[in-house]
Amino acid sequence: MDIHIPEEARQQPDAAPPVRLGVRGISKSFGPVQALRQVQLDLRAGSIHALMGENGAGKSTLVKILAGMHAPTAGDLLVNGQARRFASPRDATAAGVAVVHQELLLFGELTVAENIFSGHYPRTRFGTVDWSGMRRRARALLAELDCHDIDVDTKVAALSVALRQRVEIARALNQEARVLILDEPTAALAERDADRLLDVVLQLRDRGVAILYVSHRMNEIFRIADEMTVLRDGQYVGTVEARDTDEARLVSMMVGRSIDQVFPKVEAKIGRPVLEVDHLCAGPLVQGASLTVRAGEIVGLAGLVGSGRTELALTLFGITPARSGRIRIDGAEVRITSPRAARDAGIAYVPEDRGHQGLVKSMNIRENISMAVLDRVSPGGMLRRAEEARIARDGFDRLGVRAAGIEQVTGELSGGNQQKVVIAKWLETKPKLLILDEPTRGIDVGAKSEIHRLMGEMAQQGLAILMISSELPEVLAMSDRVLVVAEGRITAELPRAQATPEAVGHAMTRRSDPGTRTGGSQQTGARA
Amino acid sequence: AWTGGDDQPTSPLACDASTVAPDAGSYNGGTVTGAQPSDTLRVVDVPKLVGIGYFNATSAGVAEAAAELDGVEATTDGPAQANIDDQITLIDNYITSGVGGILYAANDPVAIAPVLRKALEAGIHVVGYDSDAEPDARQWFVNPAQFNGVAKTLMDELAQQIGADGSFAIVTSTFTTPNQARWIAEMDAYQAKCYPEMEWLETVEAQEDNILSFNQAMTLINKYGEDMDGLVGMTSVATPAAAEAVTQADLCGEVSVMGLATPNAIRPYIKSGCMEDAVLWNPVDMGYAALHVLKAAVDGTLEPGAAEVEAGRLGTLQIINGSEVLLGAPTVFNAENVDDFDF
Amino acid sequence: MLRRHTHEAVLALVTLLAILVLSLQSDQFLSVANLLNQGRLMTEVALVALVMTFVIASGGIDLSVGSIMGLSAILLGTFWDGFGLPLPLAMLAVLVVGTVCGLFNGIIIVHFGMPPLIATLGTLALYRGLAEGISQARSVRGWPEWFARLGQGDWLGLPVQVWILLAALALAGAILGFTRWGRTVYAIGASETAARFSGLPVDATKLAIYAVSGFASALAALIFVARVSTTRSDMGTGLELDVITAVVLGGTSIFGGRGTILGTALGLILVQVLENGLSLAGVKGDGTIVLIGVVLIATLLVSTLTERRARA
Amino acid sequence: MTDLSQDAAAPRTGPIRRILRDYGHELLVVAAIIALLVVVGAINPRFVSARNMTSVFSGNAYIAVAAIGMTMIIVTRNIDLSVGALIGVLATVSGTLAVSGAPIWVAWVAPILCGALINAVTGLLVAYAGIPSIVVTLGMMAILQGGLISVTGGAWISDLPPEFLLAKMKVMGLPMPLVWAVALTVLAAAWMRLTPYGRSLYLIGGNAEAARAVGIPVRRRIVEVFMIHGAFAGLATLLFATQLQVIQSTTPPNLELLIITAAVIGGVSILGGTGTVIGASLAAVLFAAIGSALIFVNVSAYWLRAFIGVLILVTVLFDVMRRRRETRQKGH
Ligand SMILES: Nc1ncnc2c1ncn2[C@@H]1O[C@H](COP(=O)(O)OP(=O)(O)OP(=O)(O)O)[C@@H](O)[C@H]1O
Ligand SMILES: Nc1ncnc2c1ncn2[C@@H]1O[C@H](COP(=O)(O)OP(=O)(O)OP(=O)(O)O)[C@@H](O)[C@H]1O
Ligand SMILES: [Mg+2]
Ligand SMILES: [Mg+2]
Repeated sequence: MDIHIPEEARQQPDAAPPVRLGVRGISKSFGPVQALRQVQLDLRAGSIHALMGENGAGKSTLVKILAGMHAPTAGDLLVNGQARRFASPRDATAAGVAVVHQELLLFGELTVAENIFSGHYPRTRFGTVDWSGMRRRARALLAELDCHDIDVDTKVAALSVALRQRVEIARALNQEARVLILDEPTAALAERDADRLLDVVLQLRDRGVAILYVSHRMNEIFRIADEMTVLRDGQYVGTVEARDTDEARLVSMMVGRSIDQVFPKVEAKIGRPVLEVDHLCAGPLVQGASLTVRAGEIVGLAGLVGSGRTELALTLFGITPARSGRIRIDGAEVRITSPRAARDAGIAYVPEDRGHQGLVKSMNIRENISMAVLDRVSPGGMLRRAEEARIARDGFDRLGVRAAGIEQVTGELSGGNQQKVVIAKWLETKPKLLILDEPTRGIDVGAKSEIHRLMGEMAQQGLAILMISSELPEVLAMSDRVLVVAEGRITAELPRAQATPEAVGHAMTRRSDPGTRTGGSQQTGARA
Repeated sequence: AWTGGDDQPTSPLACDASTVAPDAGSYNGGTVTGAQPSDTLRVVDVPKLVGIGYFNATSAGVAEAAAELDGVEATTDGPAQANIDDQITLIDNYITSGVGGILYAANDPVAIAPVLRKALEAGIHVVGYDSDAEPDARQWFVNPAQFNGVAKTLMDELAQQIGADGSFAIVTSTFTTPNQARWIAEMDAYQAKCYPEMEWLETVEAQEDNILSFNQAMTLINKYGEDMDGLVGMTSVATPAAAEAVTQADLCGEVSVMGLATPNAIRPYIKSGCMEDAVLWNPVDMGYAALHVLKAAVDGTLEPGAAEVEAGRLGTLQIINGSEVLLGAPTVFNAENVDDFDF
Repeated sequence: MLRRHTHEAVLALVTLLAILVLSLQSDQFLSVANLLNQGRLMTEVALVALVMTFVIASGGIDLSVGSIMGLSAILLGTFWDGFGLPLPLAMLAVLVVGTVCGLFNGIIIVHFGMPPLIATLGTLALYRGLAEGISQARSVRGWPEWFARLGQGDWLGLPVQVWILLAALALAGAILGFTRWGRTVYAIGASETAARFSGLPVDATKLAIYAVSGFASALAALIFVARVSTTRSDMGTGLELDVITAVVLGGTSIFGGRGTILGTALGLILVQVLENGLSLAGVKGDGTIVLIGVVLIATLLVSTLTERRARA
Repeated sequence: MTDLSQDAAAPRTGPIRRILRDYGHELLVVAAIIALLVVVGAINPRFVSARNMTSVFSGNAYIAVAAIGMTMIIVTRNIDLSVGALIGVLATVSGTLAVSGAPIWVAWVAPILCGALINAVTGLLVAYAGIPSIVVTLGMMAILQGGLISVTGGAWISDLPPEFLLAKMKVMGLPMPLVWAVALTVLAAAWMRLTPYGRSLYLIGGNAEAARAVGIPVRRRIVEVFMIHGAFAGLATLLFATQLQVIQSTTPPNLELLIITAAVIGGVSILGGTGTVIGASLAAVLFAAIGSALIFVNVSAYWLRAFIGVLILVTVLFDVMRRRRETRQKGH
């Protein structure tokens, strides 16, 4: 791999590894919000340090400080033992720090190759940008990441989230980093892809890179981390060695109490079919899907990234109306041509991209929760503020959103709380069918189990739930029935009892027929 | 072919030099009500737009007359672009501020009328110059030259240069500019009557923009080549630009340039021999006369029905068509006299 | 409240200050007659600016308003004088055409996905070109007395068009501030995708906004023709810049999602006060233009910095 | 990524597809110019005569040069409405110096420097005060336009020394404006394509936050781009103001719209992040060709603007469709 490895790191594999980057008493406030208080940790060469904490604990804020994007209000950074100030990301890069941010920072209109080398272009003899060299090296770098299906000349805007994630990682790897920081790099990845990324991270560790790894996925953390630091509400809680701790201890450090991590699935009475879909076709990725979801039932939709689950949901929700096929709600056929029509038919959709699709981030909680039922709170067109506030408060309380109040701007909320606002918004429409697309992506353990509990409650009240998730354990734990999607078709239907990881995993990768193979991978490789 | 003239009736003059004495007519201007006499007469001069040589010259004439007359203060303030609404708003504000007199050159004869009537009702004296408004919306109008007179002068000069069977094209400002449209209509009529063999190739628009005028003239030259004998500019911007185009195309002497222009702008081309002459009244005199007429109206020395008016160094000016003060015949600038003028 | 409306507060202060200073320069400035007259003069720009607030708050822009105004003026003449329609019918037809022009903008923006700035840059040229082509430089004059009153007369002591303006102001303020359509406009401006995913009628709302913008331009054309009693194909040239100046001065974010009718009204008043007051104080037109430019930048500077300080 | 693709070779875009994608818009404009030349040339051969071609290619050269700077501005997701007024001011500055007896090179360099300086103010207000560029430049437009008339009183500058008139000079038999426009376009295009600095403009326009994250000093660079744009406005002024013997103290109305339209028809996305200066220059040529062609084929000038409007809409529509197809082919 094209990564520069510091000489000393290789020479002393067994000695106490040197501290590459030290964090000493870092604090950061945004106006009245105190995001970090007196945080400290050490990143050592050849070691993986996990950073843990609930949503909004301040992990990304710390990452941004280490990246030079935010200036800390107080505290020091030590680079190889010397106190340094990162006035800009350039300083951080110069100090050998490379970062994969949580919110992908890519250039949609530019090619994959240029994205990977943006900011530090390879030069020709004349000092100009070496385009062909850049494309060659980009290809090599992606190959190192076991990522053979990205055309380095496509625009990043045409890639799926998972592939974009990979471009971002490739960019960080290419920077000859001594310190690599990854902020929830696997949040958008399916297990298989996440595994591959973890292998790469381990490889880098073995080559002496100091790594800071942020994730909500416990299994990953225990697989790779050497030590963990926990933050809670911006406070430094402590640092522990991986071999001295276990999940329960870590969770209680994070939330300040011990909780049941996986909410046991409650049994709900399964009733008549709410949604019946027959041979639905839309776009290239929904090719004759048929399925049924019943009242009180949670149906899990499993599949590889890019298999067409989201597209199926978007079709049911009217964003990409169906080309052919039939949709029935409560036995009556409906034509869904827009999200509005879907809502009126009783379908609610909690999208996977909450920042762009789920919320109007500059608006407050009240305005977001009432958004899908605006006509109800404005008979005759005039908004009834009191009614709106009442509805918003209901939803706010019911989902236990943690925020200053319903007037807080949603962009300021942590991921989990944002997700709750989106769910509250859609529950307000009193839907018959709730589609949840990656409902717990990037969400901390506490919030996750709360969302799982809510799903169980809603099912008990007779709601039909279709859940898309790339986290197999989540699918298996929550679903009454698992449907497996591959290349736009439902390839398997497994009742709860038969839905084992092996069975589902097998169905996910089963090839429908050899002819569609390359087509399928290309579709994943480049999509709007 | 559509030449860019307006569709109002024309009255071409005789082809020879015989002149008909213009008709004095009976007064058809408006009347001021409730004018307050005051020690100093504050006058605002509102040209079509500021920033072009022509209206700089009229404004200089106004200033000259103001210096000469006792108790008159005059300022020039006009829109940055020839925009009817800006001009109206400007005049409206001056009415409120209580000026004693308004001089204007209208961007649109009808659009400007309501605000001018309002001025008359507010006791403000109103005199137009260069481009008129509806007669009842002002007292007097200083007419630089009658439309048919300008048309005759231009066509006669042109015919003399390119021959009575020559062909020519015209560069004008816009087809909506009233004066230009009127001149073109009169030229068309006069040409049909006196030079039926001449060929009017086409008329193009070029705003009051000298680069555009230059480009349009160049394109006409390229399009017609040797088939075009003359280029006529209908604005003081277009004529020098046309001369420049002919110069750059190395066609001096082959394509004659004619038109309305200020002497300063065409001096280099007359000197280089690329242009023989251009026609214009003296805009300085026009501004000068306008303020004198206004002052006379204020002082009561110019009453409706008068046949002539005193205008300082210009002497006595004739009144025609009821309420128009005739500045005189247009001047032809050529190699002999071009150095005598500076505007 | 104040935190959410910093800009309006700053703007109100600037306006008051301007009024104070200018009233010291000229005694006619604060006279009732002058103020009413200013109301008359600002009506056309104001009508279009009210709707432009919706357009910009929804994240769009409409550069074609001036051209629609010109085309509407010309068509009024054509329908009435050329086709011999009764004037009320011709007026109605013009309002329909203006709305259709706006709707056309909306369609190419919504259904063909053209950026509003470019789409309306294109129709700016197109509609003006149609006005010029149809008019062939001819003006229609001689409007009946009752029609002229629309632009020049008074009703109950106020200029007729000021009544229309006040009604439009109340309506626009109520819709943007208190109805679900107003909320939809803000949501679209803040995040069109999220608005769509929330089941809001995004496309229909955008189409309606542009259509109403065309309607307002046509209405402004009727009033303008009545005021100046003639039609010209160059009517409304540069209107878009005056309108956008007032709207952004009023605090509407050019990126969408933010803006109030109150702000736009203050922006309109400030510009009009400056134009009129400075002129009365003896400042020439070009000096006034400079000052308006300075005030535009300075006001936004102060309000941006104030907000930034409040947040920090 | 998946088992499906592990062994598949990485998909590649062929060089021709790549050129079509990167320069598709420019090729479209070239095609439009050629089509126009062929059609109008067939109707009236004089249209394609050497002299008319010289006019077409050099008559709008100043717009091409100004559109280069405008393209850079738009690429960074900004806009400049004040460029027309700026050119007017710079022309007066340059002309005043030329007739005042200053050395000619001073009269030539001054507008370039002044343009950069004036735009530095705009850039500072945009980058550091955070006021949207459309608002700042709307204000600057008023200030420059009104200020110019206030200061000059509307007087024209005449009696320009002949050696000042750059646009009338020739280099190896070619008119200076043409040479400048081509040279500046090629230089600017190479700079934007081949230097990290040039690429940074695309990064800023594509995603300012990400650009900062990869170490680009975004604010400072925006000020610099405005200054570069101002310098190009100064260069455009030199071609614009030296074509004739006089300098008008007002700017042609709507010059800024013409320049922005050239940049847009040339393919720069108003949403930032894409577009090349070559397209903008070609679009300026296309305008000149259309203006000329209309006279040659006797289209009434009344319909000229309607025609340009349709042209803008059709070009952009074409572009929108092309982009849509491009992404759809890739699977959507
Ligand atoms: N630019 C900002 N302005 C104001 N507050 C901010 C800003 N960025 C972060 N915050 C606040 O700082 C706190 C920490 O946020 P941060 O993004 O670091 O959380 P996190 O630990 O990364 O959470 P998650 O697991 O959801 O990613 C939150 O309360 C957030 O609202
Ligand atoms: N028609 C559409 N409109 C808007 N966004 C879309 C549309 N189709 C897909 N997307 C978005 O594009 C991205 C494509 O990602 P992709 O579908 O490959 O990954 P995924 O969602 O993890 O996989 P899956 O399709 O199996 O759910 C998703 O984020 C999806 O929200
Ligand atoms: Mg985070
Ligand atoms: Mg998905």
